[in-house]
Amino acid sequence: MSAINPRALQTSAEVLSNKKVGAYHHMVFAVDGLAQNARPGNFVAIAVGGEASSLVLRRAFAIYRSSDKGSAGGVIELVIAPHGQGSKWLASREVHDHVDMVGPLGTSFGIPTEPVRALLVGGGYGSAPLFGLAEVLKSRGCRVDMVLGASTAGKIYAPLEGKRSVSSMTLTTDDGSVGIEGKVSDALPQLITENESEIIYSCGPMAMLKAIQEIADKYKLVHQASVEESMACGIGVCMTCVVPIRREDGIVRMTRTCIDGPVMDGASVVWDSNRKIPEGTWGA
Amino acid sequence: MSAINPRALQTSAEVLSNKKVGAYHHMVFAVDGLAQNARPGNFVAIAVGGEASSLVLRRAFAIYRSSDKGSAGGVIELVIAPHGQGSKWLASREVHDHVDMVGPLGTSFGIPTEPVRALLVGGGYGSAPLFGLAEVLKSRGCRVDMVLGASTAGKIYAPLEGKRSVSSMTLTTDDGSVGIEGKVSDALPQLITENESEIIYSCGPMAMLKAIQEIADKYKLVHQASVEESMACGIGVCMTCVVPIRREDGIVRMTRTCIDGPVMDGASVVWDSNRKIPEGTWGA
Amino acid sequence: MFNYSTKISGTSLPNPILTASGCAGSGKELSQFFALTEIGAIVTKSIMLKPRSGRATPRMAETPSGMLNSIGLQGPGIDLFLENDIPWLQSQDARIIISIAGETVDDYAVLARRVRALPNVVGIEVNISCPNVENRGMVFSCHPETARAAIENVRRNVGGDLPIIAKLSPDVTDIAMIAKEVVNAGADGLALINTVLGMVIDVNTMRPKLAQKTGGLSGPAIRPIAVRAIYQVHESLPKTPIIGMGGVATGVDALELVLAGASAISVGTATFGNPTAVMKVKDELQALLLERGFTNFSDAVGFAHRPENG
Amino acid sequence: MFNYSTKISGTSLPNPILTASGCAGSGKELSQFFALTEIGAIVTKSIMLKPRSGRATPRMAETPSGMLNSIGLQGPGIDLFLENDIPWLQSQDARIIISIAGETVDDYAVLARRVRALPNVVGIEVNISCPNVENRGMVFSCHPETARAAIENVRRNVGGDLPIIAKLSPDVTDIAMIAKEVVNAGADGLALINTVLGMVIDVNTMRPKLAQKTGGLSGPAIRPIAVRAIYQVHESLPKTPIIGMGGVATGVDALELVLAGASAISVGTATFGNPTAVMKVKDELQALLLERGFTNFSDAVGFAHRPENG
Ligand SMILES: Cc1cc2nc3c(=O)[nH]c(=O)nc-3n(C[C@H](O)[C@H](O)[C@H](O)COP(=O)(O)OP(=O)(O)OC[C@H]3O[C@@H](n4cnc5c(N)ncnc54)[C@H](O)[C@@H]3O)c2cc1C
Ligand SMILES: Cc1cc2nc3c(=O)[nH]c(=O)nc-3n(C[C@H](O)[C@H](O)[C@H](O)COP(=O)(O)OP(=O)(O)OC[C@H]3O[C@@H](n4cnc5c(N)ncnc54)[C@H](O)[C@@H]3O)c2cc1C
Ligand SMILES: Cc1cc2nc3c(=O)[nH]c(=O)nc-3n(C[C@H](O)[C@H](O)[C@H](O)COP(=O)(O)O)c2cc1C
Ligand SMILES: Cc1cc2nc3c(=O)[nH]c(=O)nc-3n(C[C@H](O)[C@H](O)[C@H](O)COP(=O)(O)O)c2cc1C
Ligand code: FES
Ligand code: FES
Repeated sequence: MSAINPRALQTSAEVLSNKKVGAYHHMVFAVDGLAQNARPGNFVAIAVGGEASSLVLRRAFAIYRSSDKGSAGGVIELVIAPHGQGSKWLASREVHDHVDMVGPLGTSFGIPTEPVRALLVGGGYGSAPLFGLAEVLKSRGCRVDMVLGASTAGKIYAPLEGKRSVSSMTLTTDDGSVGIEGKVSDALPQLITENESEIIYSCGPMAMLKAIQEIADKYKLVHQASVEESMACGIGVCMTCVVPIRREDGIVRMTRTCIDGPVMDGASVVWDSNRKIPEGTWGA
Repeated sequence: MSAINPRALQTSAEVLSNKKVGAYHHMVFAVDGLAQNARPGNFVAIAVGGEASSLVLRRAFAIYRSSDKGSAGGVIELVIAPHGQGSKWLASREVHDHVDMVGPLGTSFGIPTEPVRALLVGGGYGSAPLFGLAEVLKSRGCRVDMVLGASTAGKIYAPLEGKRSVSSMTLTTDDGSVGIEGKVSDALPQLITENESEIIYSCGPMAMLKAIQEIADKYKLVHQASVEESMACGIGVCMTCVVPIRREDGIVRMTRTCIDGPVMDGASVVWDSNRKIPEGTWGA
Repeated sequence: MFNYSTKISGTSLPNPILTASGCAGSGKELSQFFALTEIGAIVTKSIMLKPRSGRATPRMAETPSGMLNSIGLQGPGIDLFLENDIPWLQSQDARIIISIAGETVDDYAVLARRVRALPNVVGIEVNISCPNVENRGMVFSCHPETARAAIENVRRNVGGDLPIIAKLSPDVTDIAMIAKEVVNAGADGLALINTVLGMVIDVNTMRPKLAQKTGGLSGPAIRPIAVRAIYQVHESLPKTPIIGMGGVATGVDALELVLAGASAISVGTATFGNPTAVMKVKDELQALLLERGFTNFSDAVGFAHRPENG
Repeated sequence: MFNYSTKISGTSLPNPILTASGCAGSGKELSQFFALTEIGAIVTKSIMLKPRSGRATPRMAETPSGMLNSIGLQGPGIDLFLENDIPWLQSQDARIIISIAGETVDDYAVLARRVRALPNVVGIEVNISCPNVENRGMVFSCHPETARAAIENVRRNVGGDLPIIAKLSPDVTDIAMIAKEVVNAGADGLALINTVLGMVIDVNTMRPKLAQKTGGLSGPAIRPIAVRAIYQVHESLPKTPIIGMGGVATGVDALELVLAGASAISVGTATFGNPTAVMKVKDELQALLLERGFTNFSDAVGFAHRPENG
């Protein structure tokens, strides 16, 4: 067994349910053994478009929840934002349809060995992997506060059952249609102070993650960020999904977010590298 | 209104029914006004593969039956052989799905002004347009004999209700699984003699049509053949679907089978022209 | 008010959406689906001196997101074309760009003289992406000398007002160099791109699927090649108007080519999949430009070339 | 008994299915999905002298039936590559074809010396479809002189047994001419084709989508171009083994390239869509060949070239 993608399986996953929730589709798949090794932060890669598809690349989706118990065998749940051709195709699959799925892939959120006070920050569908994380953290005795942001109310994914594991839930929207009007990052300083947060876990658009890192730096907090770069393969063979990461040896290397991510140490990421390469960066 | 494609409309056709019949799918579509001008021999051109399709060309299908009365409004029936990606996609459409359809297209079978003794010859799904033709001929007082051939029994499309309009029905199969063992052309001479046929109408693979033309020549019969050339557009703009036709001025011209066909005077076709151009042929 | 008009050298068109040569029949076939006056112009199939049978069938093969064709310029020849096709288009009030194609450098001169002064003809597209029978069938536009010679022959025979548009093949090492060559030879504009040379093998007969073996690849598959060619050529010749084409089926596709530098868009293969594709592209492109705040189509031409902080 | 083995000059492989350079990571990534010994050989990403960051992101754009990439040969450089990647592949018993890429003609000589005598290395693929920094970034294989010079430099440094395979760009006017040039310069085989230069413009930012502007087009969209290039080159150099690639995702696709003249098949982009694509191609191709009555894979190579009545 390889050291890379060690737990990944390829399976024909059956759609068990597909429900519209706000702007998103909550989908449940029967995946056999694939669920078994899934940890919060991992993702799956799905082939889209069907038999005669012109879409040749897989699409990555964060695992919202997974379970390998229950009568349906292994089950994976995803939250899909119908956006372009691939996600729209996926969101329009019906119960009993099958899709080709590879997973679990990528790194997972690091779980502290001791109980800590964790702040979970999600943007849009970026909340998806945070609920599974919250459950694990809570089961380890952590305090979990969550803040979710989006442009508008319908784009906040925060199902009731997901809220069970959090001590507090704050919402922000750009248009003020629910919660605080503004960005999640606007809400962070006060939340960090009030909840005495010790670690930030985040998932969402790169601009949001960068803003969070600046706050984490200021408050000297560890920040585990789940980044989202365009991925062609999801399994580490194409080198399209890289971000510049300052490694322990001090050298910045273009690093695959599908293998060494999506969950990365926010402090190691050279943010704001879109369309440029930081000076002195090396290959992988 | 143009002189070319004068009756063609483009519509989003709804699947009303899709039933497997032997090797084929019998499909019914609600097509509004498109059915109104359909005559036996016409075809429709359908976009295949859905939103993210890699299949950029339409597929042509002979109209099996059409009706513009009834509660469903205009209705078109097709007989689909699931063969490659396009036809398989179409055959797997479900009730209420929509497909983009253009039609009716092409020439139709010429109907004699006086009652004649007609022999209708179909190969495989080539029988589809013949049943509508048989009804029209019968309503004009013609005697209609039909012979249908295929490689094997399951590939003969001859529904019970279609047989109403024919005086005799002969089947041939290459493997002898139903009817006479052999090709339709083997059965023709005897049928022509017995039924005193005066005109042949045919639809099927090019090799079959060619063999029928030889028999028609021998018995000095008019032969209206519905040919099947690869079509990219179905509306006369691409010039891919041509066959060499000897026109009245004696000059052979590469002639579009989607506009001047699919029903053509068999005697005017320069058969056996696959992969070569007859000497002295002109453009259109 | 949105100004959708565009200029190809001396010619103004009410909108920039055209048919692609060889993909709109004689015009009659499409006129059942929309009025030809609705589009900027109809580009005719490439017409040659003599009637031509074209290539043997099979002449086409579908490919992933594209198709191969080897029609081989089937057509009635210039005489019958001027007798039948052009008068009909004129009777429809269509704006016409005549595409001409030669077998020899001289053919281009003769054809140019025949088409240079006809009502409703607003441009000549010179298809030099076709085989030169005097030189081992090598494609005119693949070599600077023959590309130049063909265009010079047209230029010598056509006065100043009627734009001469050279249509280039992408099957070259350096398309910007060929573009410069033909502009120096007198072309007022460029048409980019013709089809890409390809082949499909039929795995059942185990021979090339097309009777002619090779054919021209068109459709969405080649769009990235078209965008690149247009971008490169617009970069080196920013003042030369370009008719862009290659895999345009939607307004988004057209916008890509316009941003890369196309002043007009020809829709080819998409018409085979959808008889009203040209109208769809016209409507969608206008809506996209409006959404992006453009009030003049021409402001969007080459907009992707603006400086990083522009 | 079906004989699936193939020969690339001096090297015999148990089957003709390979990965494509730059599309299989270091091998480790795929070994989770199948044993690397199952395929003919693994072709490594093109390795250069020094560590290289590659290009800025975005580095990729999906296109109809294809994708653009501008990875820009990101890699650890030859030292770390020989220290880490190669020993791991050797430990797996994988057959290895090392792909090398230079920035200068001299780089090729240096790289050739570093890789010419390594256990399990069964061939050198010389990627000359990359920019020559000494000559305005022009691609080596787009010009006969630089293509020849790079291959000569490898030939001078590699003994007779290890096949030298020149990988060519399709972005040229005459690929058969370039192929002859590099074979005359000492290449034992050819790899056809590298990606086709393309561009995508993001209609939201209204700029080229890739940070690098242009990128290489790969995937099924370019398969007809690959088949044509392989057919043309096999026709003019029937004895030179060709590693064919370009849009192969199924056994049918592979069969097309084999019939056109490929002695081996690299699977690239298809692996991104399906981690087990190489195995799928291997199994399907074998089944198709058996169905068609072939008992030796090698009899199918170039079979589409047989005379009309053959
Ligand atoms: C690690 C990871 C986790 C993700 N999790 C989710 C999730 O839980 N739910 C969800 O709805 N989506 C998620 N995405 C985004 C998803 O993979 C698709 O990119 C998105 O659905 C758009 O694809 P499309 O085909 O609809 O759009 P298109 O615009 O047609 O996509 C074209 C190409 O661009 C890429 N692309 C487009 N947008 C993005 C984006 N925002 N990020 C990365 N690549 C992009 C696509 O992957 C595709 O290759 C995730 C992406 C990554 C990398
Ligand atoms: C006038 C006409 C009438 C037709 N009527 C029927 C009908 O009633 N029922 C039916 O099942 N099919 C009919 N066909 C064939 C049909 O149009 C498709 O060609 C066939 O379904 C195969 O398409 P595919 O996508 O499944 O196969 P693919 O092999 O994937 O097709 C690839 C390309 O080749 C062309 N092609 C493949 N086989 C044929 C063929 N036999 N004839 C012409 N072009 C071909 C396709 O149109 C397509 O462009 C008719 C064709 C024509 C021209
Ligand atoms: C069937 C067919 C016939 C064509 N005939 C011509 C022609 O006669 N003259 C010409 O200049 N280009 C011809 N072309 C090329 C198109 O005009 C166009 O340049 C090319 O197809 C790319 O555009 P598209 O992808 O929109 O089709 C033809 C293309 C096709 C598909
Ligand atoms: C992401 C990516 C990276 C590539 N890197 C290399 C490389 O390092 N060296 C090389 O010779 N070719 C490289 N190629 C080209 C492929 O090896 C192959 O020639 C091309 O992609 C066509 O095959 P395909 O359509 O199967 O991908 C790369 C292609 C892709 C898509
Ligand atoms: S997505 Fe291919 S290497 Fe990460
Ligand atoms: S199918 Fe296009 S002209 Fe007949």
